[in-house]
Amino acid sequence: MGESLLDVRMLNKAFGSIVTARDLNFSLCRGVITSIIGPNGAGKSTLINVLTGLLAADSGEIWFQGREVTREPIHRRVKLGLGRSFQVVNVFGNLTLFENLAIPVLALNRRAKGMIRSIAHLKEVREDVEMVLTQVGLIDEAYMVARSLSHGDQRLLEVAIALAAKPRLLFLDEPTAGMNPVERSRILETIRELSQTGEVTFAIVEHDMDIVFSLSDRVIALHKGKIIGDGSPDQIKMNPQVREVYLGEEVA
Amino acid sequence: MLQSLVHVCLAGISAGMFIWLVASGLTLVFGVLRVLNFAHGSFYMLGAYLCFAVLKAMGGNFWLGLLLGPLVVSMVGYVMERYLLRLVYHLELPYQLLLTFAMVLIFDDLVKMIWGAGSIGSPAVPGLSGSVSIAGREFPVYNLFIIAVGPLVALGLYGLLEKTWWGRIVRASASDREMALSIGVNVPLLYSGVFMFGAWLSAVGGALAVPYVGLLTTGMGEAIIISAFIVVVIGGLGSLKGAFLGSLIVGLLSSFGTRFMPMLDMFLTFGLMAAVLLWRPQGFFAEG
Amino acid sequence: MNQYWKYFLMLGCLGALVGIGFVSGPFVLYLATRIMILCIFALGYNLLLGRTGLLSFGHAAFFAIGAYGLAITSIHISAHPLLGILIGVTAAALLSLCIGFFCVRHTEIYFAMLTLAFGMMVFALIWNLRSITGGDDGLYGISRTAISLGIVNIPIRKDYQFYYFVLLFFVASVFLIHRIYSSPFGLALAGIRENHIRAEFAGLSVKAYRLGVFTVSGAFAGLAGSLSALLESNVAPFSAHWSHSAEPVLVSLIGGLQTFSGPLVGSIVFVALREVLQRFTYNWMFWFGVLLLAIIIGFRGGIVGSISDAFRKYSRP
Amino acid sequence: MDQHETTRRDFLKAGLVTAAATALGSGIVKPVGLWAATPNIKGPIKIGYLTVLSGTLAGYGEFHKMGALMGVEEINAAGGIAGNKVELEIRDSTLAAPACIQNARYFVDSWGADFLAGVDSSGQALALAPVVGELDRVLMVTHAATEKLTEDEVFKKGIKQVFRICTPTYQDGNAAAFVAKDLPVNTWATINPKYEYGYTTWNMFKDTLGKLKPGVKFTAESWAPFGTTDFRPHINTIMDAKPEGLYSVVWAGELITLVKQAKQAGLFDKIKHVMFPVGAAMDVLEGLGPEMPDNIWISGRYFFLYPDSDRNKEFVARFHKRWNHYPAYVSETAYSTMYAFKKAVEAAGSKETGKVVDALAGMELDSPAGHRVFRKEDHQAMYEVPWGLTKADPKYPFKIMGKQIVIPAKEFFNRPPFEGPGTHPPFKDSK
Repeated sequence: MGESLLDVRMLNKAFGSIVTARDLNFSLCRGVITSIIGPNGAGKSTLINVLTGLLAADSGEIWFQGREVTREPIHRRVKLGLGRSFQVVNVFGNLTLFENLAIPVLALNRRAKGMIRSIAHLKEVREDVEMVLTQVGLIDEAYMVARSLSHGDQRLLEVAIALAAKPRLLFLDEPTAGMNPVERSRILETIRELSQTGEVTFAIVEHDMDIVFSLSDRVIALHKGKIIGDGSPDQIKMNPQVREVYLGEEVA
Repeated sequence: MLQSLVHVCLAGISAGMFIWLVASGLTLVFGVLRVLNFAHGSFYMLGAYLCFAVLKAMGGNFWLGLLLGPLVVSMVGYVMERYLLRLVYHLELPYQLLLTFAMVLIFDDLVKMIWGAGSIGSPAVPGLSGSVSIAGREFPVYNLFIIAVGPLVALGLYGLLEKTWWGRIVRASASDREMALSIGVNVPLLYSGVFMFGAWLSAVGGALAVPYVGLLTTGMGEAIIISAFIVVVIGGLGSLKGAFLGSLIVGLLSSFGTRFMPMLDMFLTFGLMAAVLLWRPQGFFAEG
Repeated sequence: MNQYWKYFLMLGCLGALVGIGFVSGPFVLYLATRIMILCIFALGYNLLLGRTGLLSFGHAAFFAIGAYGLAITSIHISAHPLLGILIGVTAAALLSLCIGFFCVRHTEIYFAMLTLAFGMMVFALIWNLRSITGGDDGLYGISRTAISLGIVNIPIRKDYQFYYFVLLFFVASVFLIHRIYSSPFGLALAGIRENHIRAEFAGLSVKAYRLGVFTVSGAFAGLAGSLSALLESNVAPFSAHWSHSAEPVLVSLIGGLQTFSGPLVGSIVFVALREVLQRFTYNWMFWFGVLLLAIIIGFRGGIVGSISDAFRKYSRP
Repeated sequence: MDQHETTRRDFLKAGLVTAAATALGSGIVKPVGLWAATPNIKGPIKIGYLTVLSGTLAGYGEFHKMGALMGVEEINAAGGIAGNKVELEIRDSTLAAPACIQNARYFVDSWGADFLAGVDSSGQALALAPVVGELDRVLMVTHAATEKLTEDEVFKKGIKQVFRICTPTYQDGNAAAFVAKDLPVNTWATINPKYEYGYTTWNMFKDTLGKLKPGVKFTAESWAPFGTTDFRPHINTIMDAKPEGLYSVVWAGELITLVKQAKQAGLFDKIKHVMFPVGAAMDVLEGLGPEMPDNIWISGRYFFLYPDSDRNKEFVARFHKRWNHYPAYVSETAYSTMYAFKKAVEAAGSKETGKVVDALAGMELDSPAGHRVFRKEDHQAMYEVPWGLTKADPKYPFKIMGKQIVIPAKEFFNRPPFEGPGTHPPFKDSK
């Protein structure tokens, strides 16, 4: 395995009596596409929420690229390179695609903070936005309002917003949910391409086991806030515990 | 000193109960409809004026006025909810506030057109007009009556919401609108009902305030609505228990403030409001 | 093509505004000055309400601080109007920074209530600090002395002179706020309004931006307050009352929250409507309320929003 | 039926009749006497009236309106001012300064008013004074009582366009002290409005009474914010201090509330001497009816049973017939304002502001409230309003003044230059 990007140490999170993370310890490494699986209510989304800062951890530490970020606010984690997408469509509905992507690009660009200069005059911003739009294949719709896109395109835009913030580690929360096969293959292609450049490392929560096993280098299985399996897709397929609580259910 | 303290407390409690009568309806409406109703103070004013009008027309019977006046107001509330508010539930907060604000202007001028602009003196309530001596100082029987009515209204609301089928529906929709819809609650009907009930409560508050304040004026609703807002916020928006205790606190605070820290007055209550919002936005008395 | 029309329209408006100063009677001048001041107040306010989606009931406090800042400067330090305005605006910006620091923790109704509470605390302070603020009498007799710029003195005492003085600030404010709308900062605000969680995950410090826009809009409220103190030659505590904060809300909603020019149109409608209604009826509040209802229900995007929607629909097919 | 509409329509009708009459009359009847010599007065005389017609105190505006309308109707029926018809327009100026200023500017700059009158709140009056100076129109203040208006704005700053026809705070503070000095009271307390009017009158009362009766003590103050509906906490403060006398300039509806709540608390049994400087206002007397206790000292800016002159009796009778109300003090001041304008314009032979100001300064006016003199220096009308003890009278459904004390205006009105010795009462020459 390569160099470690994210380290989680003794992480705990509970809502009343429902435990969603219990003494979790793991690391995510650069260039390794990791999938997090588990039955509904296993704590996958909560784990992403805690790691990216939407929820505060009850205890434990989160380290990102050698820096502790446990108490850092969301936007600072994002700037350090910790990005995410959402399970449900979560875009800036009334803004154009260009503007949707300009927001994260500008957030990173120190010179682009001003109140006076028009965005239209910031050339490097436009180039960055257009690059991401091209990457996800939405360049032709750049000046459409996000709300008017198809569901699948909105999901793509969702990923594009996350990408525009230039993440080192990107959590995708069910990126293919609600997509048709064409859109699905396009987004998987994009993930593979980006992963190969080595700039972005992906961590994916996904229900579709075909995608999980074809895409991932590594799979972490969660159950009731605990890791019950961790390894290559083949190892996980063979893991008796995982089969019992998760795959077992599905097979049955 | 004891006499002084007893009476400062009594004054505070009775002031708090007057606010509670208005704040209870405001809280209920906010809890279920999620609309902060500026015109709630107008219902208070309308309740007072209509009670007075019935009282005049029916030969001076206050109780009849108290019975009929607020009923008319709840009908006004129905019309407002059914034909106006319903059009803006899906809109943003400013639109809802503005709509109720426009209603305040309309109600104020309507009252002026019907009853004239001057303030109207109102008679005392027979049987409750005297005073009793408490700790060596006279205290109005009427205020003792109000001090009793406040908790009774609170108990009544508690019973209604906790022990009846209707109350369970109301609480369910207050906590989750979608869920209420999905289990087949007639939400529009429920909203109308709650709004009418809130308007009725506020009107009762207005009708009951008049014998103590001693007069009716256009614009009497604006003064009380801000106190009620403060109470609703301190209690945690939408919590009736919180609003009841909040009313007591605001009443006592202004009574003690007037007596012992006279220069602070408004600053105290608004300061408390800000403090609660900053440190316990879910309300002073919310669990957890 | 569209762009040219916009410029043409803008030039036309500017020409008309300059023209008003030449041809109008004093009352129209006075009303026009008042409308421009309300525009500055409302445009700044709408950065917060329309652009960022935050409803404040405390902006009257910043308006009042701007006005009192100018009045106190003019009475105790120097009657130079520019110095007064500078101090008024700075004071308003500082106060909104302080109050905003606490308020931006919340959104929606909690934010509205928090700003209401802080605004009314400022009102209570102004009311009670009689030796500084003159209590409920306020400060009066503020004179519009000439602006001395070294060798030249520019008089602003006469109505038309002051009209042009305010016009200058008006045009500058419109220009500035328009730039803010199309700037990165302005886009970030729109993003926060649309989806504040997504905005945070796009790397924006939502609280910092909210505080920023709160301060900017507070400063514009202060500018409007200073100018209004000069116009009316007095300042009274009720300018800090929450009901005065409702004015820019009304104006923005009438004109249209999501449009840049909404507050401009709204201000004209608001002032003119009241003035005209008063000529026909003593019950102007009633009719004003009825018209407000009609606007909320009939023109949901405000006047400007609805018209441009209609225009778009008309021109598309 | 809506009251505004009727009054407005009646007013329009009256206006039309007089307009027709003057139109006809000018053809047939030649102007005679004094007016024949004043050709420089042209067209109608327009009077813009500023008062509050919305909110809690809208009732005051109604009383203003009744007096002003009646004055104009009478004057027009008798041939107008110097043969010119009088036009009156009333605008809701609320209690806030900006509305008042906007309306004043509308009246002068757009409607073409020759005169301005009215103004309810002190803050409005002080804010408006410099504006009428700029607009150069005479403003006759009929209600706002702050002494700063005449002492500072008119006398010190020289805004000579401002006049005041009602009594200022001297009546509430100084005159009250003259009454209080003969009462067997050594400790006084107050429940006063928490704004300038309350602070000023209480300070005046304390200063003047302290000089008139050295050794008298002021033991408690409780300040009630504008719009107070529950005076119980304030009453507690006062009753804890156990003073012998209570002084309160709380006014209008709030005074009704205060009296009712004080009565319930037994305050009038414990404190025998109570003074309400604005207690003789008609809205208070009528609003309280028999509930006003007996033997309370009350006063106002005018009381409809004083003076016992034919002029006053006729005025009250006509007013009652016209409006089915007894005239409130603002009705009298509004009514007399119309006559003050008439007299001044006819004396000046012009409606030009400068000339009217000269005519008004020092002018004497015989009015229902008695003989008024507009003091030259500060343009304040000097006239007497009695202080009296409340008592029931079978002729009226409310309490009236029984025993009355009238203090001559020159004994208790502050005198120019308003600073230094000999400018504040008591004065050496008056004993």
